[in-house]
Amino acid sequence: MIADVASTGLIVLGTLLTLVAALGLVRLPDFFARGHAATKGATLGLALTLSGAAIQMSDRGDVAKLALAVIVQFLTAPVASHLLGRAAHRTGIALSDHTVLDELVDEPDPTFVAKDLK
Amino acid sequence: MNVPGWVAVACYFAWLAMWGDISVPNILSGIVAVAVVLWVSSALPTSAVRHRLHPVALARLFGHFVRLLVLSNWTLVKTSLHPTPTALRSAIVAAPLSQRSPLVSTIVANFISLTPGTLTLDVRLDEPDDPVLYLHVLGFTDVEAARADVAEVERWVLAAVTPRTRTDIADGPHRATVEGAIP
Amino acid sequence: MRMLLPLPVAVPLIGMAVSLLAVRHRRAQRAISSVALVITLLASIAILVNVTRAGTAVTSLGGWPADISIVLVADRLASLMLLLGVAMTSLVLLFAFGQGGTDEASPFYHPAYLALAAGISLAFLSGDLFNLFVAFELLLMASYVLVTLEGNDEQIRSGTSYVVLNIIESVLLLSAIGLTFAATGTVSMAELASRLAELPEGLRVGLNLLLLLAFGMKAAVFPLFFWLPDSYPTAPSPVAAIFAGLLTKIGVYAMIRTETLLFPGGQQGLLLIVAGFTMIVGVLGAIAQADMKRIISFHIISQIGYMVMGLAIGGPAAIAATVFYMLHHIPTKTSLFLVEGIIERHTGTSNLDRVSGLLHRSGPFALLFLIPALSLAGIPPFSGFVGKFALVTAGFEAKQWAIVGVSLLASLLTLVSMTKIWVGAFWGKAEPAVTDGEPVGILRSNKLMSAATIAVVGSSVCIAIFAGPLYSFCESAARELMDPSAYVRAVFGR
Amino acid sequence: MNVAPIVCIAVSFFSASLCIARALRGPTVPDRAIALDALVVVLVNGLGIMVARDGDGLLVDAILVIGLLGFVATLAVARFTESRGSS
Amino acid sequence: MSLALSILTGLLFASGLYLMTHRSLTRIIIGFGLLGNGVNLLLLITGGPPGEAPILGRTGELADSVPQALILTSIVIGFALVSFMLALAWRSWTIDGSDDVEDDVEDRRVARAVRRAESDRPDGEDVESMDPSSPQQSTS
Amino acid sequence: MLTLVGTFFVAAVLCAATGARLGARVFAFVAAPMVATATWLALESSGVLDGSPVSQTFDWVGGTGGFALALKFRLDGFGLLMAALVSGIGLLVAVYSFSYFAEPHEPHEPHEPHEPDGHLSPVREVGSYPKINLGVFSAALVAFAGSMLGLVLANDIVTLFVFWELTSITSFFLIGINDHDTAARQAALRALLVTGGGGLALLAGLVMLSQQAGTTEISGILAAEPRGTVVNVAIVLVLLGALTKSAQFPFHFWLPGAMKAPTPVSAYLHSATMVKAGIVLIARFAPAFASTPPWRPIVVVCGLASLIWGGGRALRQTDAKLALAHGTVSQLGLLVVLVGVGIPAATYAGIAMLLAHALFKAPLFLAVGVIDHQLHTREFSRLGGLAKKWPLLAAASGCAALSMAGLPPMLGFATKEKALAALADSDVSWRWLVLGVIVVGSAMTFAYTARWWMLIFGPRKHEHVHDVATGAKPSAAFVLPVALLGFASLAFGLLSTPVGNVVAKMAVGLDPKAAKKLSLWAGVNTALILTGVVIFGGLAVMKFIAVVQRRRDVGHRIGLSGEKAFDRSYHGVISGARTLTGAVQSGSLPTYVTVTAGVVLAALTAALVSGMRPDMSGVVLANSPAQFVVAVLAFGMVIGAAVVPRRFAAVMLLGGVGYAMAALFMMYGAPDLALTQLLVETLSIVVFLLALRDLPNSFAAPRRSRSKMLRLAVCGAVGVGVTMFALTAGTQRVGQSPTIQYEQLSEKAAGGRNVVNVILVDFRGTDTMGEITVLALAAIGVANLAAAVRRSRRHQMARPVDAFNPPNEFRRSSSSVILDQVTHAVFPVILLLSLFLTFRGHNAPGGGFAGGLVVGGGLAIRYLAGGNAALGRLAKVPSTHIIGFGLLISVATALIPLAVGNSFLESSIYNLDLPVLGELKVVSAAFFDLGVYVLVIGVCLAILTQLGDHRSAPELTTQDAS
Ligand code: NA
Ligand code: NA
Repeated sequence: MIADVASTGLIVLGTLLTLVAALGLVRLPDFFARGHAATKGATLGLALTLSGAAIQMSDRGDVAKLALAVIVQFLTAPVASHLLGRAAHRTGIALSDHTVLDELVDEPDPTFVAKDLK
Repeated sequence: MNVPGWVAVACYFAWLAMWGDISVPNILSGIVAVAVVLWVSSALPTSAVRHRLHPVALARLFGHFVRLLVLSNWTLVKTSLHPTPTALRSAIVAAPLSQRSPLVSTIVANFISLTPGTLTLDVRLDEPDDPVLYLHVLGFTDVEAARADVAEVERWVLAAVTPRTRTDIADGPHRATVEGAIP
Repeated sequence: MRMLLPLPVAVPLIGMAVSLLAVRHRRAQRAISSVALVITLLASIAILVNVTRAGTAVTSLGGWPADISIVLVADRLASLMLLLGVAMTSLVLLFAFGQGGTDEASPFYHPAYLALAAGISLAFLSGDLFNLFVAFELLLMASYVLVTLEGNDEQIRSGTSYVVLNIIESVLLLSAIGLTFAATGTVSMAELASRLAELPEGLRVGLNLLLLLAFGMKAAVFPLFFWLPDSYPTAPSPVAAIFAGLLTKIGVYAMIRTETLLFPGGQQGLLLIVAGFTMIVGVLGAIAQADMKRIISFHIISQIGYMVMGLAIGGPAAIAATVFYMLHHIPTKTSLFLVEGIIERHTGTSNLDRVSGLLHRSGPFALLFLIPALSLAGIPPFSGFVGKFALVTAGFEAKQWAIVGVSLLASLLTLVSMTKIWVGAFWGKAEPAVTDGEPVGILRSNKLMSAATIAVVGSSVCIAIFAGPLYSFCESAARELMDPSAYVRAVFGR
Repeated sequence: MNVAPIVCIAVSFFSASLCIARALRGPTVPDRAIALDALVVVLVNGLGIMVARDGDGLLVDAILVIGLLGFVATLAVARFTESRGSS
Repeated sequence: MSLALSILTGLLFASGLYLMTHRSLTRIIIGFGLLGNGVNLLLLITGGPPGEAPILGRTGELADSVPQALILTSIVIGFALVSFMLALAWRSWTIDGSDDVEDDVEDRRVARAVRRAESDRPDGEDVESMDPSSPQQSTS
Repeated sequence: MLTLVGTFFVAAVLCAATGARLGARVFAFVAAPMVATATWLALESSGVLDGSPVSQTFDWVGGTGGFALALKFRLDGFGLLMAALVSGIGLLVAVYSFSYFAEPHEPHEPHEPHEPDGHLSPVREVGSYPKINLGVFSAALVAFAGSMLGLVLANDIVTLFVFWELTSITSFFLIGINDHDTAARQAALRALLVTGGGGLALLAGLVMLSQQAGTTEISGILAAEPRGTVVNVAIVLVLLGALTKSAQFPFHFWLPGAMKAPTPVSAYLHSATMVKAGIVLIARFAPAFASTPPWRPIVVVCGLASLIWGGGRALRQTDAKLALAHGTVSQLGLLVVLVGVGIPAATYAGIAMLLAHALFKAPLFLAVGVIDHQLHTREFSRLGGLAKKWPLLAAASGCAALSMAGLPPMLGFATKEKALAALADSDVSWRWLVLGVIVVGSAMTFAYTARWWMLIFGPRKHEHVHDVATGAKPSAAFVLPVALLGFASLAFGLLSTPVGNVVAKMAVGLDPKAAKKLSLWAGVNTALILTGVVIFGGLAVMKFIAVVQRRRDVGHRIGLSGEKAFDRSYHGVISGARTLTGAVQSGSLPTYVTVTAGVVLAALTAALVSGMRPDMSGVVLANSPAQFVVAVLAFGMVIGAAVVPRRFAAVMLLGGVGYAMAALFMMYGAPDLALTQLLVETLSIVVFLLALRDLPNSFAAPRRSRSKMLRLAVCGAVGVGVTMFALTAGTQRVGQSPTIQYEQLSEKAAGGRNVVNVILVDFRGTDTMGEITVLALAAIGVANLAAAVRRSRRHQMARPVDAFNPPNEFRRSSSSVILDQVTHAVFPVILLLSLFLTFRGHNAPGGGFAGGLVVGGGLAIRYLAGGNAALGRLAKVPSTHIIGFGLLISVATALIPLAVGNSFLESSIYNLDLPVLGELKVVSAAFFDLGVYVLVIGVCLAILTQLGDHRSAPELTTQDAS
């Protein structure tokens, strides 16, 4: 019973966090800000939901697989945002008006021409 | 096989975990499967840098991680639901690193991405430049604070995962092939 | 037969696998292809002999009961087509060896060719509608690789059209099969024979039309033939030859199965119209061309019209005529493409404006063109005459005056376009001039190519000579086709 | 107890539609890519809810597979966007 | 039968086919991707009602396993076709810097010959040109 | 008889084979079968003439199912006459040809460049004929003779048609034998198409007649005398065949053109034999069918028109051979009227005249050939005075000419008398009109014959004629055939009574009432008076010939009209074909796809019209709310993918649709599908981006948007139709799916709990075998195209090659430390998972496909991390070997059961009781799945390495074409 409650709580929390991530995706002003939302919210949200699910599982293998899935999510989510962010920066995607500082200098490339990236 | 032993052990447990029970066929097939997997993986290029793990420091690192992850999500909830100009104030900061170990830097980078208000954009370890981590800061206040955050995380990680080869600024990973060459 | 029936499918696939392992050794690949096809050929002969002696042969794959597994069914039509298909594939391979360039252009010629052979065999033998789809995909995918074998500008452009249109055809076929399963709960053709009849009229018509549409596209009937004349001419000659001889006939074969087994007599009126337009539009297309490959490519369409005509007329006589027409058309058409391949190799072009006077280079070679050309035009005493005469007779018997008139007109127009090739390429001053020294006899310059071509032309001639026994075989095949219950009995043993 | 999963799934659908909205709106390739990445996460989240509801291990494999490979698409977009930007 | 999925199937067919009527090979391939999904969905929804996964030992009404097997085959074949067509598009791009499918050269020649004949020879009584080997017939 | 006909074709093969070596001696092979035939005819003649025909049947296609083809021959009196003509004249022509082609005229430059020829130039170059290919020529000639023999002996519609068409074909080669001559080629083509087309009409007519009569035997058809509308149509068709073959107005135009052929051909085919085929047919059919409505009007009008037109044209010719050719048209017209009118006496006269015509026309042609051969001209203006120079030739020609003009004591006279008398004595009402025309025609015949002989042999009119002086005297052997035939006209004329009796026995074969008599002197009767009128008229024509010739050449214009009409229709067909083909085969893929979609729409509409209606009681809005929501989301993404004008965006939206599909599969109870779909979709996105990475992001603006609405409408309608169809088919199932049996058998008999997987590797394993082969083919297709790209790169290093910049080859900074590290961590897990899924698949979702695709995903990650370099040694393994190995495992697993007497793909379950492991169940189908796993890995590796980083991709080609 406690397990059920804990499980449900975790799942509800996780689902709400993914909702927050999705909201951030829509509401935040530039790509990088959205990246924050997608990476952090989605990762923790998923971790919580899967943990909630793991509580419900009777099969040890399933629990192990869910745990593995959470670990993998922690490993891969930041990679995705890192690569997308770097690509976005390199291809000259506009930063929001709230941006006050940009210390990242992409390597000078004389042939660089930003293609249409939309 | 150019694979650290703990990787093999991890793989073996992963195999058993997938099947979900520890039976004789699974135990035996696990040996074969892990051998095959590591053999195939060893056909791929791997890093030459070896590391030593410190369990206690690892646990502490994990604690920091969970704490900051929850915190970061709380910040995110606030920002997403109520995006004020202050919360949206952004910057891209170059934070210097103190070592060139790819593994350590990766852990730092992922940590940074999941902690409040920061997102790793790039890590550059190549010589001759100094190693540096670029991060995007949401809810930006000042540059030094951001750099300090990165330095702190790097300290935690280095305590848990120590490169066995010299990977400091003076000596890059590409030359570091001799084990235990830390001065 | 349990042993024999899977071999024409499995042996080329084994060959393909080994050929892929030998991808860097062309001679080994040649040996593998030869061995695989010879074994396949022997198996096909054995199957035909068995079927002729003991009637329809069936094996259910996997050893499961026939109603839940895929069955291979060799009735007379299937085993005849199988043997023809494998024989042509083998002879054309010989031609390709002689021509050289084709398997030198890509190490994937042999694997793809063997896959094509397996697909063709499976398409003829399969007694399962979905498996037939898989067979189609198999041979189509192999054909995609083969039409773009050299990857040059021309092949890519025409290959793209070919691929796109055939993919649409595949989607249609799969949809039709899916809907058939939805309506009947089975994809076994024997099972379908009874279940489809229970369906309400509208649904049955819809399924019938969709299947005919998909197979008709494969067979290149009007108005779905666009892909053919644009793609075959750019393919390497040995590839084009096997496509021309076989692939469209597989579509016709499937149409025959649809109209005899699944929906007996389903859409004859429609098919009659389609047949007429296919004949005329195809042959007019041929007349409009200035390139030999394109002329004979358009002829394929026109001749498909004849086969559809027999199917549309229906009844044992017309079906027998169609089967015989297919039997005649496969080697005859193949040989024309092979002849064209020799011309192209010898002169470097297939354009009628640039080639002429071949008769003066080699009389026997001219004969190699003339026999299949006249045969396709329905000139006696060649095999095409027998086929056309049988169709015309059946048409008259069924009082289908219009289609007979159209078919005779198409015949005359075929003669027009064949004489166009003859006059353009074989008569006149020998051009282009042979550049390197002595004018070598066309046939002597490449013995392997010539031998293959002669063998194919020879088989076409043999069909005329042995038209008697062959035709009675076709009549037996047609009688089998007209009796779907026999098919069902053979499959289920009840 | 039965309400929670249904509500969660409904919320997940709302999240998914938000992701799809971003994917449709863009405006840049990375924007769409991150939206798609998030969509995959929402999908896995939904699977997690279903797993918990049914106590059924059938979907766990799918979760692991998507977890391992779901970011491949994002990865690919990122790499190719970068390569195009710098030609 | 699910009406929503039936309509989605129709939409996949319509949009897939529509994209395939374009010149750009990329669009064609995307169209085929949609069409392929449409066929798979068609097979799924018409093949039987939803149910439990057809794995023995599970409770409840199992879904029909046959359409699933057929769809699985179809998915894999679709992947094969998409891969090959993408390679075609790539090759096409390396030839002329575009993935557009150009009109067939010979077909255009025939069509041009018609137009030229109409303008050149108002009253075609040219006995010579009955001979196919004469240059009159050439359509270059 | 078949053997006899066959010998001609054997001779043809010999001729073709040896013609080049033997030269003119090859005509021995032509002569041999003629001699054989003549001998055989002589042996058979007495019996046949006594009224017992010889028959022979050879079954070609047996008649078990109703359809039969037989070669049936019958030698009756009429056949005897025709066969005698074919072989007799053939023999003489062969002898003649030997001299014609061999004698003095060796080509100056043997087989060297062929100068453009001057059509019918007044003076030809010496030796232009000897350049022709004697092998082909003699082969065609003897093959023609055999065909003609078969034709005249045919007693079956098939037999008749076979030889009918063969004579057309062989004639085509003979007319076009001088194929460097454009005019000759055209003439050959015209002749072939006119007679060949007529042949097809004949075929249709004959088949219709035979079906009405219930027999294919000609004698049977004639005996049955069927009547009715079908028969009337058939008769028109048959006559069309006959009149085209016999060059009757309005199809006469091919015959003068056929004079492009060497003279022996003109003499043999185009006067004595082939053109008589139509006469033969009309003669055979007239007794039975002359009373049908269409017969007489057609036969009489065409015959008389030809008679007059031919005569008029002959008078105007300046070329001796053409004059004869036009004369042939004219005389054939008369023959058509006589044998076709259906009056026994006229039939008799016609047959006699047929003999007479063969006897006088052939020598006249041959004589022209001699002159042409010796003097290199046939122009009247350059000839004259040859009577003194070559008196034998002049005398023989004179006899033939007299016969042609219908003067006594020649056979021509007797037969013409008989003809006039037959018509005059008949009781048909329009006989005088016909007779009048015949008289006019005969007068013209008289005139042109006289003119012909006088201009050649008579006194010279032009003093500048020097050619005559230079010509060498023809050899005796050369003139012999002319003389024999010419004097035969005289001899037969003198012996006209006995000859007439023989002819009577021959005519009985056609019509028992046609047994009449022939004589030089039948007393003063109408016919004799008419002959007088003819002679007088002829002289008058000669008198005023100059006047006639000065007038506008109406005949020429009329005559040309047929040719023009033919050429016009030929051009019409060609340009029509081009217009049609240009419109239908537009070459535009969008058009093709739209048309195809239109046809699909038509099919769906037809189904709806014939009552396809869904049973809406079984339809719900959605199976679950979740399904509905996913469907709506997918809907949005589909629309997005279809309209978004950017490549990457479209690809990503397509991916989104794919994921939605996976979700739908999952909800529907298809976890295997969902898993596979997810993996495939993921890999597809990678492949999409790999292939399209260099293409501009925006699609090019559509070139023409006029058709956009149409295309949208058609495709949209198809979508609606598919929805309707799905609802109908999905709600009206009539049978049961075998899934129930599968569920029962899956674990018990096949050893697996995952029914879908068991179906894939066992129940329907053949599908899977085909499908993995398709996958393998796709991979090698990709590799093949990649090799083509590499080849072209190496050759032309221009744009867009320079612009090409694969992701892993640019600056080092593009590599990512983070990605590298994560990849290292994740990859082994991916491999383990793949093995797990593969082996677990028989019992739970997974299997070889899913496993292999998981590895593919892992490889993609590694590839994306660092290109082929990151694949390390794996990228060096030829992926084709992996594919081949996988395929080998699968197919071998399927084949092995055959060796132990089981079925293909039959799987076995081994329950092993091993010491440590305990009880272990091994299903042989697992090996099949293992093969699938290996193959799929190879395919993914191939696509990644070949499509991705093509510069460092392993070279799979044995050698690159350079
Ligand atoms: Na030419
Ligand atoms: Na292109």
